[in-house]
Amino acid sequence: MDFRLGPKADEVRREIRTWLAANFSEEDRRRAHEDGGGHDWDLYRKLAAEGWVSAGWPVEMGGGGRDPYEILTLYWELCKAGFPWIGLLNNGFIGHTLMAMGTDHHREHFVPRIASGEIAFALGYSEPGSGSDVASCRTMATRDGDDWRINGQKMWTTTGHTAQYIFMLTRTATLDRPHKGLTVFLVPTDAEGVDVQPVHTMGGERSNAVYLSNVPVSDSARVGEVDKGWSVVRFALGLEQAMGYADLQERFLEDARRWALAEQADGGLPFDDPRVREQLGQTAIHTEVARLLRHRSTWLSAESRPLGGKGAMTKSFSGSSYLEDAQAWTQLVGSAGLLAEGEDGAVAGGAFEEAFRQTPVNTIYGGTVEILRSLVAEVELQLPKSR
Amino acid sequence: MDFRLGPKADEVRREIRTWLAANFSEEDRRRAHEDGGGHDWDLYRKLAAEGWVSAGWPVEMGGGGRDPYEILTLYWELCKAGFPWIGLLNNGFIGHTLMAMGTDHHREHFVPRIASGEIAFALGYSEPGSGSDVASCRTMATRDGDDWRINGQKMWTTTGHTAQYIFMLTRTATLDRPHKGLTVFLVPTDAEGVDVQPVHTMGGERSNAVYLSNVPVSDSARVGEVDKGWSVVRFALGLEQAMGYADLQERFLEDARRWALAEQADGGLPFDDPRVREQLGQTAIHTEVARLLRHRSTWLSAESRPLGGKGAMTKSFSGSSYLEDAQAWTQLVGSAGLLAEGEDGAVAGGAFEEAFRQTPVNTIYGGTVEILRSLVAEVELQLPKSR
Amino acid sequence: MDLSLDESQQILVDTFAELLEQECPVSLVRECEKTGFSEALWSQYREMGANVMGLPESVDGLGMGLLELGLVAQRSGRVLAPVPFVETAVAGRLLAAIAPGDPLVARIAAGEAIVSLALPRPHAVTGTGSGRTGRALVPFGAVADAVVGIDAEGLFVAEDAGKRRGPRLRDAGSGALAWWSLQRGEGAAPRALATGDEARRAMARASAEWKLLTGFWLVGLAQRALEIGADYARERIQFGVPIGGFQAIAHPLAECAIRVDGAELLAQEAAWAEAEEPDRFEGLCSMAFAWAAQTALRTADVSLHTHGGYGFSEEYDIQLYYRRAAAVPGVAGGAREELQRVAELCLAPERAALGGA
Amino acid sequence: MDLSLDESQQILVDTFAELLEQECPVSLVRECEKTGFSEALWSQYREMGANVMGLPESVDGLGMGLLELGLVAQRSGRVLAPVPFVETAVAGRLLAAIAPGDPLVARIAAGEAIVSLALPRPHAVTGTGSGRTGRALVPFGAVADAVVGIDAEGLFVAEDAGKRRGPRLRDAGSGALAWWSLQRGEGAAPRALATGDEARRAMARASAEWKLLTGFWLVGLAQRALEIGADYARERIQFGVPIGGFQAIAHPLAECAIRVDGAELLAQEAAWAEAEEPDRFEGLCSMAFAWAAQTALRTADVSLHTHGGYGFSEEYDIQLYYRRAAAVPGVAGGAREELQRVAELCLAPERAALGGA
Repeated sequence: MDFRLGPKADEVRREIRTWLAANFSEEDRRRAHEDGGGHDWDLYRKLAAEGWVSAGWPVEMGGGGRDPYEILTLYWELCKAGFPWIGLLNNGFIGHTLMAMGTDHHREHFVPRIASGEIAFALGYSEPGSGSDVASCRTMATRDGDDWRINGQKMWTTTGHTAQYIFMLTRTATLDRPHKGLTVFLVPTDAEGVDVQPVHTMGGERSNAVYLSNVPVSDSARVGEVDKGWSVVRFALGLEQAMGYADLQERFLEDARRWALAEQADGGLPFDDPRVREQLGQTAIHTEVARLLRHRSTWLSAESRPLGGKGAMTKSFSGSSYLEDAQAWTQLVGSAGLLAEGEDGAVAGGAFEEAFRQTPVNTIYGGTVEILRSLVAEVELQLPKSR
Repeated sequence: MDFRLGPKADEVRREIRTWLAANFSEEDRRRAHEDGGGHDWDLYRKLAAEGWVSAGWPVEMGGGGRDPYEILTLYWELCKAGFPWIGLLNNGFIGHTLMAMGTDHHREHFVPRIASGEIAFALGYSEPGSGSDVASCRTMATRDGDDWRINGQKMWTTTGHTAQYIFMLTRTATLDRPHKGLTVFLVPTDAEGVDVQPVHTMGGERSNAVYLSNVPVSDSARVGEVDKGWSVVRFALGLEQAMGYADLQERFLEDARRWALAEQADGGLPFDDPRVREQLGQTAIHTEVARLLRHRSTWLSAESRPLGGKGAMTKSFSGSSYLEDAQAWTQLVGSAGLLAEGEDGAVAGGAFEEAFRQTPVNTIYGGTVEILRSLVAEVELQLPKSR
Repeated sequence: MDLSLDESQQILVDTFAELLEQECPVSLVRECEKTGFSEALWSQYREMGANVMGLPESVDGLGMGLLELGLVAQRSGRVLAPVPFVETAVAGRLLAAIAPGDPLVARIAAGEAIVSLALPRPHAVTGTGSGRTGRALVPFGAVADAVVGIDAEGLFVAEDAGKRRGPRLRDAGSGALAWWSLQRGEGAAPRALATGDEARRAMARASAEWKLLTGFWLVGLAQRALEIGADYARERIQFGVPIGGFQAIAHPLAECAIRVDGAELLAQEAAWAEAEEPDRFEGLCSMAFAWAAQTALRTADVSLHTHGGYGFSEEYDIQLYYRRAAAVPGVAGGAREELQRVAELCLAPERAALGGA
Repeated sequence: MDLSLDESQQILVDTFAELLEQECPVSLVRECEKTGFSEALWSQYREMGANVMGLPESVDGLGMGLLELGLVAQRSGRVLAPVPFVETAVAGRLLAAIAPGDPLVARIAAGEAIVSLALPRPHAVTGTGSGRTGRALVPFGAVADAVVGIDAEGLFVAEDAGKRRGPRLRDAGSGALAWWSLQRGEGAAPRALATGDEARRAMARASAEWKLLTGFWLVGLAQRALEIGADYARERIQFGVPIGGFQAIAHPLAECAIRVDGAELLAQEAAWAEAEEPDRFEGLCSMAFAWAAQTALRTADVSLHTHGGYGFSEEYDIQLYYRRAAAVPGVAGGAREELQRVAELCLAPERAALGGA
């Protein structure tokens, strides 16, 4: 066995850390944090100029041909550093999907422009009435000559206000068989009838609701066959799975550790309290397990082995253990631990307070833990579909 | 508001403690503990001679007319003392049920003999294929002239080997509507074709499986109408609910406290470790909440107010919090805490070890926590029937 | 045994329920997110006599008991009312008991002063208690005119808010939290109230009362959070059915319903014990506070999670409850720190240093 | 990165799987409930060379690495094999490294001696470590011929089992647990092996290896407990459907499946780190042990609960797993005590006293 990501990944870690040190200042970090939109065009284009946006795509498609361990490391370091990387992540998913399932037009017209940092995509799966039950999508795409008109509403379209396109699931046939009759389009955000409204969250992120009123979309913007959109979305969702938040957990652990080993006002170390040590030990284990599960997903993907329920395992474990830790720390550290970053007396740079507000969503988006546990039960334990 | 059980209950507590001190020796306790059968005829008959068996029945039925707080106190003290009280408990349920739903024959032939300590009843609801789904009962009662023949198998018939009768749920019509076609009989354990086999448990209890092969039962032993047995069983189960294990939790807390405040081999007190204090604090709260929920059930019953889902709440909370505490202590105290009572070096009289083995069943029998939570969700939160 | 409220208690509850439905819509709570305090609502509370409810009749108060005060706190918690009802009640009772002639008593009675407390030893780990560093995190400290504290010299009340009071702090959502400097050498000298055992006993008592009333407040929070979650679970359709029909949604909500009932009973028992089982009073207050804090966080978390992504959105109300469920009890050190007090007060009172709670 | 076993490792696993299917049916485990040890099975293990697997080739051992030893321990844990494989492997490696000429090394190699360890500082709360009271709870102590221990004077091995060995103790089910008296003044004098830092380093190392291999053992236990539960959930019908179709049954099992996978990866990583990331080795062993202990208990509990009342019945196998899931790790102080070591070794190694683990 070999638990190393390997020398190429180590090299990426060095490169990206060097790049971040030179191009991503503490002020940039704070601005990204306050903005919460997850994407910054200036920073993003600098990253694209270095080839990082398309780093994981095949060389023959103009990508960097980096292996999955290198991409894991790229994402890990950007995320830990607080870089606004959601746009990068989405564009990675969409680029892969267009290369695998798109038309020549998509590959020629969109893929190079993603790689160069010219354009970005947001994801448009969720709707007000369609969350866990993605296939219950009600946003309608109807024929308009050779082209289409879209009407409906999308929800949780993060980066929708900065991206030029939304990778959007729509319904093109009736609802009686939910997984049939879905079609995916690349919808321009500057098209007539598109209205992007901010949705602010408890965790400080800014997402969007997107209202679609008779939006004209060309048939060339269609991805995959008409009424066969479910397989396109499954492919893109599969890429999104299997990651989890081990990078954020690692940063949280480092913050908690630093605080626990620093002298307090009364001269004591929090680390000397066995409850603090117990919680640190538990957090360290959760972080290591989340990291290992993510590495395993990456390894399976690098080896082209079937992922089974193991992507769902990664996200389910990471999301729920991070939330559990954040709440346990919150209940242990009291008021000072709940002061926000920058407030007089805040401990650990506000890490406990921020994790408390941010972690609940990790058990929700990209598939709730309930959906993921049902999947694990069915795929890994061969239990019946659980209701 | 008044949180006291009242002077009559206080008097019962004094009486029963005095009685236990005189009649229930440490050797009796140990014998009952090793036997695990939950019933001891000698001790039981002494209790009956003092009128305790029928203490909670109405005076006009020959009972003691004690109020629910007095009966709660009686049970509480017997249980905490380690008295083998399952027979008493069952007979209380069955006596009430026969008085409410039985025939004159039952009231004349059985009730006084229960009160005098002459006979005892075991409960026969569960079957190998019928646990949470009580109504899926498959033990058949078929007509034999005016009387009946019973064939099938019962499971978890605790005290079935010492009781003269089993209060037994049978099927008298086809299975297509599970809650219809059930009938209850009082089946003598010495009848031809009854075979009682021991079932030993991890917790040290001895229960029974009962095999019924063409067992003749008189129609006069039928309780309630033919095919209307479900309501009879619901009545008896309702009496069983709403108790929980707060008495056992209180004893466990006292054992843990005594250990934590006693000097160890190295001269230290476990209490000086904040983890021990945290766990003691949590156990104390769980115990108090379990006690309050049980007192509330008792108060509702004393006031003839509707119980709603509050009986289910009592048992669900008590069973799951007691198990949670037992496992948390087990993980904290290490090996010495897992030595059984009487072993060299055992701590807290083996209380941690015993609770570890005994508590899982409290989340199962008399209604699993899953069944109870579904009930609470439906009745108290008006949620749909949960699948 | 009687677990029902009497008629006057029920009237009190109904009165406040009605007031708060009118005067404390969730929009008010949102408006006050940046200050944690509504002067307008507090003025409504004062009109209802809320500031004098806890004061004895001898100083023109209404002389209500802790159960009555708790019922008002519970209704306040349901709607997250941004007012220092609990602090004023507890500080008022403390002052009236130990220094009935202190000018602050009259000012509280007249509705002219907000008085809060610097809780002693709120946290062993992060050391934010007044005794350690000369300053303390004070609930509603950002709007308080005076703060009662304790140090090695004894119990005192510090005014001179202009010098001592820090700005309102941003945290997960506890209200108008602020640091108060309680150094004796700074600003106007604090007024001594008591010394030695008398001081420690008075502060232990006040601390227990604050925890009890805050426990009631958190029970109210949890009850409302549960309703919000159950309502959503009945209405939200996924996979063609209300999500409340899925055990993964229904069972956690049911478990919360059980714990919330337990938390309410425990707070009521503690309030009742003041007069009826005084030896258990402080221990029960500690239990009631710790359990209410655990239950409020768990319930708000389960309810938030029931909402899926919407729970996370600022537009939905449940996130207001979730944040306060952790932040409000944090002021006294949080749920886990309180378990230490439970163990000491309930299981080894001889080891619990007098006044240390 | 390569997370697969190589061919020889797979053969080792298959070989032991086959042996144990034949030689360690659950009926054997039941027969040994009163002794915690099967001489017959241990003799089969010896025939497979299990007693020399961990010894270096220089002393006629097979020189296998910790991963290989872990794989055997994992298969053993699956079937709850009542044999001192882990103890013998760890004690043998310790002795061969520090005192290769000690006669016990040859006796282990010849299959003539069972050697176990008195783990240092197994519990801060209940004080059962050898350093404190002159006696220690020793895993498989009831059948051990010798025990390696450490005290203020250094590392030693105590034989004279007739005088030092207590009777097999009844506990929740850890095996042949017994007290060993390790007073130097009693019986034949223990043989000194090392002193000072060398002694502490050797014992810390052995302790880490014991935890790692026991972690593998518990991973095996958890994997089998999960299978038993999932099998039951697929087969058991209530309300007309398999109970595995209820989320309240399926989701906890799924959550266990995830944790068990994590526990296996963590144990494998720790074994791999011995050679490849030696600075992280002891910390990872501690993590692997703590997480395996937590996971084994949770999984056995969920599986037992899945069985309803039958899980509780002695006739069903799952209760055998449940009891050992707590008892086996208890010997080293239990899961929560180990979290202290994790914090020290992984996050503040400079504060972890050398050899204190």
